[in-house]
Amino acid sequence: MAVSEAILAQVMQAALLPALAPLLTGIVRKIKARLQLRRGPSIFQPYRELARLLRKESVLANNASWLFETAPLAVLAFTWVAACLVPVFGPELALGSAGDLIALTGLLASARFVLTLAGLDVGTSFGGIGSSREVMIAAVAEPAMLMLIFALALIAGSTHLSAIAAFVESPALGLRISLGLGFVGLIMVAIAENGRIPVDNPATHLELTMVHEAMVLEYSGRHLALIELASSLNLLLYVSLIAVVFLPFSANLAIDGAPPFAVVFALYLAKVFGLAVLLAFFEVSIAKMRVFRVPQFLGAALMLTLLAVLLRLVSRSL
Amino acid sequence: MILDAVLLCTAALIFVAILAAAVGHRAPLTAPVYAASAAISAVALGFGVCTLVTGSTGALRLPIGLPWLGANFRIDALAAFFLVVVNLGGVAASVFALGYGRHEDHPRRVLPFFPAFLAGMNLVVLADDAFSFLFCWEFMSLTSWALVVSHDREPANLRAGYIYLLMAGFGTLVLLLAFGILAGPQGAYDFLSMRSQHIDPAMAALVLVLALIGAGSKAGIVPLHVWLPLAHPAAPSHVSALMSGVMTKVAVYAFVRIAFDLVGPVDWRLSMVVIAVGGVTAVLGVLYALMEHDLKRLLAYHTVENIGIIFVGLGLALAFRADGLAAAAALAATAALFHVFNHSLFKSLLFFGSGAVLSATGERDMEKLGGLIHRMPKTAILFLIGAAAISALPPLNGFASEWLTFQAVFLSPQFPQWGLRFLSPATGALLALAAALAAACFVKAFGVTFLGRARSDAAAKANETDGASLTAMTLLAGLCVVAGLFPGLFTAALAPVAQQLTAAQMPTTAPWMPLVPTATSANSYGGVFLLLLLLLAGALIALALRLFANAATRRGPAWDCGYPDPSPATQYTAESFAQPIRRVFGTIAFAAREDVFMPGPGDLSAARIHVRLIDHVWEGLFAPIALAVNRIADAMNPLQFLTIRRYLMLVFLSLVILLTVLALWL
Amino acid sequence: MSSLNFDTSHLLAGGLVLMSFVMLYQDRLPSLINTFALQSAILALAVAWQALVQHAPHLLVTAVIAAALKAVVIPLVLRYLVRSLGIHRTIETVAGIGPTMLAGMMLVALSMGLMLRATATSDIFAREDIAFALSVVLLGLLVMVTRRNAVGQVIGFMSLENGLVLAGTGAHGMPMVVEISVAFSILIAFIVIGIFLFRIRERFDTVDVAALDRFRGDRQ
Amino acid sequence: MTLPLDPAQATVLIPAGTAALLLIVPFYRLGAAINVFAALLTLAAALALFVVRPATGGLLGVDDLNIVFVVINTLVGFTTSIFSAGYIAHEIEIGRLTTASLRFYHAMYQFLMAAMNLALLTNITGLMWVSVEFATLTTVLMVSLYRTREALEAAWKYFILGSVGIALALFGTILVYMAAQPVVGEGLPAMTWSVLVAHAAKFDPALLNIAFVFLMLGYGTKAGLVPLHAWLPDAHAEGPTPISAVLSGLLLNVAIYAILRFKILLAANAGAFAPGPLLMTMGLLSVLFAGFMLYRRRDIKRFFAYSSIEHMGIIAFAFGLGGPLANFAGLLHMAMHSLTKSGIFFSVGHMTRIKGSQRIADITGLTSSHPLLGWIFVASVAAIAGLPPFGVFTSEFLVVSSAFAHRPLLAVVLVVGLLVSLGALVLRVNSLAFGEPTGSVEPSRMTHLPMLLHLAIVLGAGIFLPAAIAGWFQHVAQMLG
Repeated sequence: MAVSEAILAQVMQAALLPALAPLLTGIVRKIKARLQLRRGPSIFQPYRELARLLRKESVLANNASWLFETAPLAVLAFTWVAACLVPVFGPELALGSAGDLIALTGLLASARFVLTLAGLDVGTSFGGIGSSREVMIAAVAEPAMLMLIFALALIAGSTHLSAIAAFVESPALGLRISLGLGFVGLIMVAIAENGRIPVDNPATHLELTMVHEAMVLEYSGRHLALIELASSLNLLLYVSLIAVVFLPFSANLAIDGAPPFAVVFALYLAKVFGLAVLLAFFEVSIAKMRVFRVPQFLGAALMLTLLAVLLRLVSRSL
Repeated sequence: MILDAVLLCTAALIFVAILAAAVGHRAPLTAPVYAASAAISAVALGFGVCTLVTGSTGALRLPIGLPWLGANFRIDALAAFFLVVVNLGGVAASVFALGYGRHEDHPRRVLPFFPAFLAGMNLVVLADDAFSFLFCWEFMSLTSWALVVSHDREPANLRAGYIYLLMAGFGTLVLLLAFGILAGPQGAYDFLSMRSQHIDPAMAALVLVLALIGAGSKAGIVPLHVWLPLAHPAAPSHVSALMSGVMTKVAVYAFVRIAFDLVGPVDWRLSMVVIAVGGVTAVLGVLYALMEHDLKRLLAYHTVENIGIIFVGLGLALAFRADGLAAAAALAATAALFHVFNHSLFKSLLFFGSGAVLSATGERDMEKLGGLIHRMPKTAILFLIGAAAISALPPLNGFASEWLTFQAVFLSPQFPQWGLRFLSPATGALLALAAALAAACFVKAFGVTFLGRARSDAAAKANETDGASLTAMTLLAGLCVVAGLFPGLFTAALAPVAQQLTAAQMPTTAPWMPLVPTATSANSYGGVFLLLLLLLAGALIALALRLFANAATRRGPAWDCGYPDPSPATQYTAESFAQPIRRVFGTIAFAAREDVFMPGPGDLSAARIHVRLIDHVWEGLFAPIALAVNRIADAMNPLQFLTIRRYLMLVFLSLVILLTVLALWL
Repeated sequence: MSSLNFDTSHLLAGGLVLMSFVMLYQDRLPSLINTFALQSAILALAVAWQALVQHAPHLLVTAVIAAALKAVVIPLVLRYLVRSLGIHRTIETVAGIGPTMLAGMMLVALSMGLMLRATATSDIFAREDIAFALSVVLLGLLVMVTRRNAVGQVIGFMSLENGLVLAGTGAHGMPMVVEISVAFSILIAFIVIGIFLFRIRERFDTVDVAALDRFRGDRQ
Repeated sequence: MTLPLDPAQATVLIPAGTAALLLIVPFYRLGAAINVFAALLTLAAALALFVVRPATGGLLGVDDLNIVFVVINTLVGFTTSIFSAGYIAHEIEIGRLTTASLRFYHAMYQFLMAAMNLALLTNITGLMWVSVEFATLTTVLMVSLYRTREALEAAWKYFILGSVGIALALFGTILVYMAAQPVVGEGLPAMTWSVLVAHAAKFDPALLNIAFVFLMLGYGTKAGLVPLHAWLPDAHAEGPTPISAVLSGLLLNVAIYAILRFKILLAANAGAFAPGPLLMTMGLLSVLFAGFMLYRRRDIKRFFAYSSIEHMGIIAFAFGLGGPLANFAGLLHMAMHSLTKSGIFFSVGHMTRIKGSQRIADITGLTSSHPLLGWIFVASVAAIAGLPPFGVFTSEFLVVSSAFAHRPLLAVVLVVGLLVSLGALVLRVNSLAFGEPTGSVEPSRMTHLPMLLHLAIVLGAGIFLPAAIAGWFQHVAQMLG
């Protein structure tokens, strides 16, 4: 693909992902509602909420520091840049060389770092609960994520998303048990990192259960809007990550050389929708677990990914 | 030429020390001494940098020390790099101390030893024979010990100094044994002949293990780390920064010098030992740090974690080198050394920050701090940079070096040996765990210390620290950012070192271009790109807000789900912040137990929670030794109080026994 | 002639060893002192004989010292001490007489076995003398470590020294024997004075742990 | 140049004459002054040995081995005499001593010097034995100087054990003569070092072996090697501090020196057994034993006495190990130890007189109350613990590293011993030099010069070892085999 197209793809993606993110959230909510035999709000409800929040004035606690004020912007920025690194529209990306999967994980970690600090800034007990639980979950989730990256790197021979995407699209890839394990592991990590059921419930404000919501409890107005956008963007990021790495079908409909952009885009939307349905099913069919069972949940993810790595090593050395 | 100049610098430092000791009681020398140390270290730093750049080497033999051996000094790429690390830390610490040292109430206990300590570290890096090396090594330990016990009125510091000096002596003797093997029966103590002679693999293995133990005991690898969290905080903060940020690196230098330079090729199995030790050290170190609520001890424990990361890198380098994978070895070695540099930056920065907090509030206990971001904004932001860097967050330097280490781990499929193939990914997982926990640890450190509401009057009344301290911290913070944005610059500077250690080097790119681990790899990381993207994104978001959002902001009481509580005691403390992680990991690592006392209905007494942690290393390794020594001492003591006749009996018996031996032997 | 020389010196040296055994046998102070005096007298004879045989007149000085000081003066002084300090007449021995004698036998066997083989090359007089001397030395030590009584130990030491003098004179033409024996006599004089000076009554090993608590300053 | 008497004789005769003189000098201040002056003269004579080395032969002989130790001996004798002047003056003030006993003390001091110098310089085995015996007698008298029950107790213990040791040494000396006599003929030559070493190869090895056992135990008792050490701690603890300094610094050296002399004989004789194992065993025993005994000591002088035992052990181990490196290290360690340890006893003297107690528990926080004294003490203990930049580090470095090259296991044992004693030393330094000062804080009126001098020399030797001294040591190391 020519450089110009790469840049184009990059810009398109940078613009489209934040625009689509609330939609995904809305879709998931809608499907969940339907599965629970409710009509549920329209899939565009998240956009309305964002608009409402932006209209409102923002209330800050008296002792909130500059860090508390700037945190939402930083979080969104980190998430956005991370999202830009996922090659959703074909393997080539202009910014590909800026960072690989590890950098992506690092950027998300930075976002979390800032957010957890913000949770502690006002000095309320809820912020503390949220932050401490969040870092605990991250402490288990990140190794799993890294093991997954490692498995992918072993298969594709690179930690670079473009390279991985290119490799999984190439016919050279046969059926790999490691990939299957990695797929499950990534889903579990994604659930944890986005605070979905069973790890966390984005729709509750019940003290004992909430993690993410407790951190952002003190936010309001435009700040809250940014954070909401960031979290839905985070969800979209993981979904498209799964889509790119594990659902590589775009290559098959390559008519001549590269598939036309529209087709790729439609295909991408289809994948995302499918995954949204999957997520909704999963969430309605399972109950939230106690906070201190989360490490076991993620530990299982870590084990799966580690197993993927080891099997990969074996199969390579055979 | 350069070597002579650097040696002159150390001589000047020693002279300053003597001067401070000689006339210290007449005039307050705080400012002059630290200014002089800063200047001299700056000069030495310059020489180190230009040696590293020009790649020149030099050797020198002074007619002191052992007459037939002399004191050999040599500067090569490796030495030059560590010279840079040492003197950079020296400059920063001296500048910081220009301000911080004024709060010292017994300056005469600190001033003479500080320059001597700097000189000692410089000399260790330059020494080129076993005698001078250990001489300077132990001199370094001795001076730092004097600094550790400088506040000798607190018994805790004395205990810390006691354990520290014992461990230092232990390490020195172990290294001495290693050098004894290397030197051989003829006592060829100079490194040159050590390199040239080839010892058999078994002996080489023994040397490597001894080096790991000896140097590791000073660097603080588990389980030899026990002295470190005691000694580092006991010293004045600028010295803590030097000990934690720089002296541990000198220990790393010792290991590198022996393992890569002197013993020659070593078996890959040994590299597995190094890697495993490094991984365990990393995770345990950060777990220890998470359990701490004394700010300086937390930092000291966290040094253990970074040492672990460094040793993982070094172990990988050894393994790759043993298997003849030069490029990969170069990558691993560069990663480790780059992390050495980075850690010396942000660990010094963080210790300076804790020192600033300490001098502003008189508190090291985080549970009595809080809200300092309002009182000490500059210190807060500098400390935040350090915290983010040490938590390996892009686009700062900690992430760059950990990224390289991970890249080295990802090359492990190239290993022909099964053990290494399985060990490396597992270690990678350990490193990831350590990184995540480190982030948690510094969210706690920064959040509890600087955010929230003040937990004590001292914290509420704290004032921003002085200019000199801020200058030093700003210098280091700036370097952290630069090293994060342009890692290529530093990996390029490390190329000669990697060449010397592994006979290969990383592909060098233009400093602003993304970093590429190996020539064949497609991976890359461009810190500066990421920063630009972040700035762009931030600007766009800010613009969007300006255009579409309601800019009005109202201040009010915290909402806190409708039940705001004015008392600072309701905030999350350091203990409680670490509680989930303690629940998850502590039960294995520390046999952590929480005893909760909940008063019954109608009982008005307060509920209590009592947390008990067990340091398995101390309980399992060091306490028994101390116990054994005491037992033996008790058992032997009666021999002091025998009767003369019994003593005569001893003489008589030994005579008879010896004669009998002779009679049978003749 | 030489056989006569040899037999005589052999006889005298053997006499010394015999006396040492008698000392081991003694369990009362006065008789112990007498035995020592007798041993010293025999020593004087042996030294004198050596002086005759080796044509070394200076050895006579040693002989005279031995005879005068150790055979006469010191025994008298010791008697006086025993009386004036009211020291018990009986001697506490660590082990019984029987085992001590047995140990003595072993020591003699040891020294003979050692010396006679070691000095196979040197001349016959020296061999005999040195072997006997060693046994006397060892027996003297044995007396020292088996007697709990101060005077008993002192006498053990002095008989040890008799053995040394015998060895010194036995070694042909050894210079400075006189000086050495004088120096040694001073040493012994000191010891005897020491008993008196330091008021050491029953034994000089009353050092028990309880006492240390009081004054050794190293236990409290 | 023709002197009335050559430096060697002067080194022996000056103190001997002074001793006689001092016996009749009534005023203790004058006595002290004469004492210092004579010691200075002796030192000058000893230093003159560097310039004019008298021909070996006759009663006295100077060679590379003893020249250094004579100089150290006279030097420490000189500094100690300075120290003892101030110390004794104070003892008079508080009435622990009478002027009469002082007269005696000074005379004995010089007499002791004469005896030790003779022991070092003489060329005759018998004469060496006589002088060692007289040294023993004098020190016994000086240990019992205070007439307290403890002092008498210690003196008596020292006396009895010392006498037995002396006796054994004499027997060994006679045996050596008997071994030599068939080869070099009767008379004085068979007792002369130079002759003995020349003909040692032809001696009867069996006799030499037995002789060495006796000499080892005899002089080893004087050197305080375990298990012959019993007299040493108490003698150090109960005598006057200057005498403790002389005992630790000099007399132990003389004993080791005697053993070395005979070791050279054995080394020169092919048939004789190697004394190495014996020396190493006793050495390691001493190191370990002393190391553990240090922990329970409450009396500061007894504490450092045990540390002396430990260092004698290190020295014995080094010589037992043999080889040029280890022997060199042993010789260096002897020199360094005597300087450092006597310096430590000086500072201990300062402390005990300031605090009026010898108990470690009664002395704390010296660096706060008496900075100069305190830091000198800390530095001296660092030196004795074998930390750079002091000379002991050099010797311990050589001992351990060469030991590990030859006998790894023994080296490990030695390292353990060193660590154990290091632990004890640091523990005590912590309580003595740091923390809150207790007790009297009056400034010390005695001079710090002797301590500083010793420390300076040890420091200098640690950094720069003059080639000449190193050369002598290396030559002797060769002879020691």
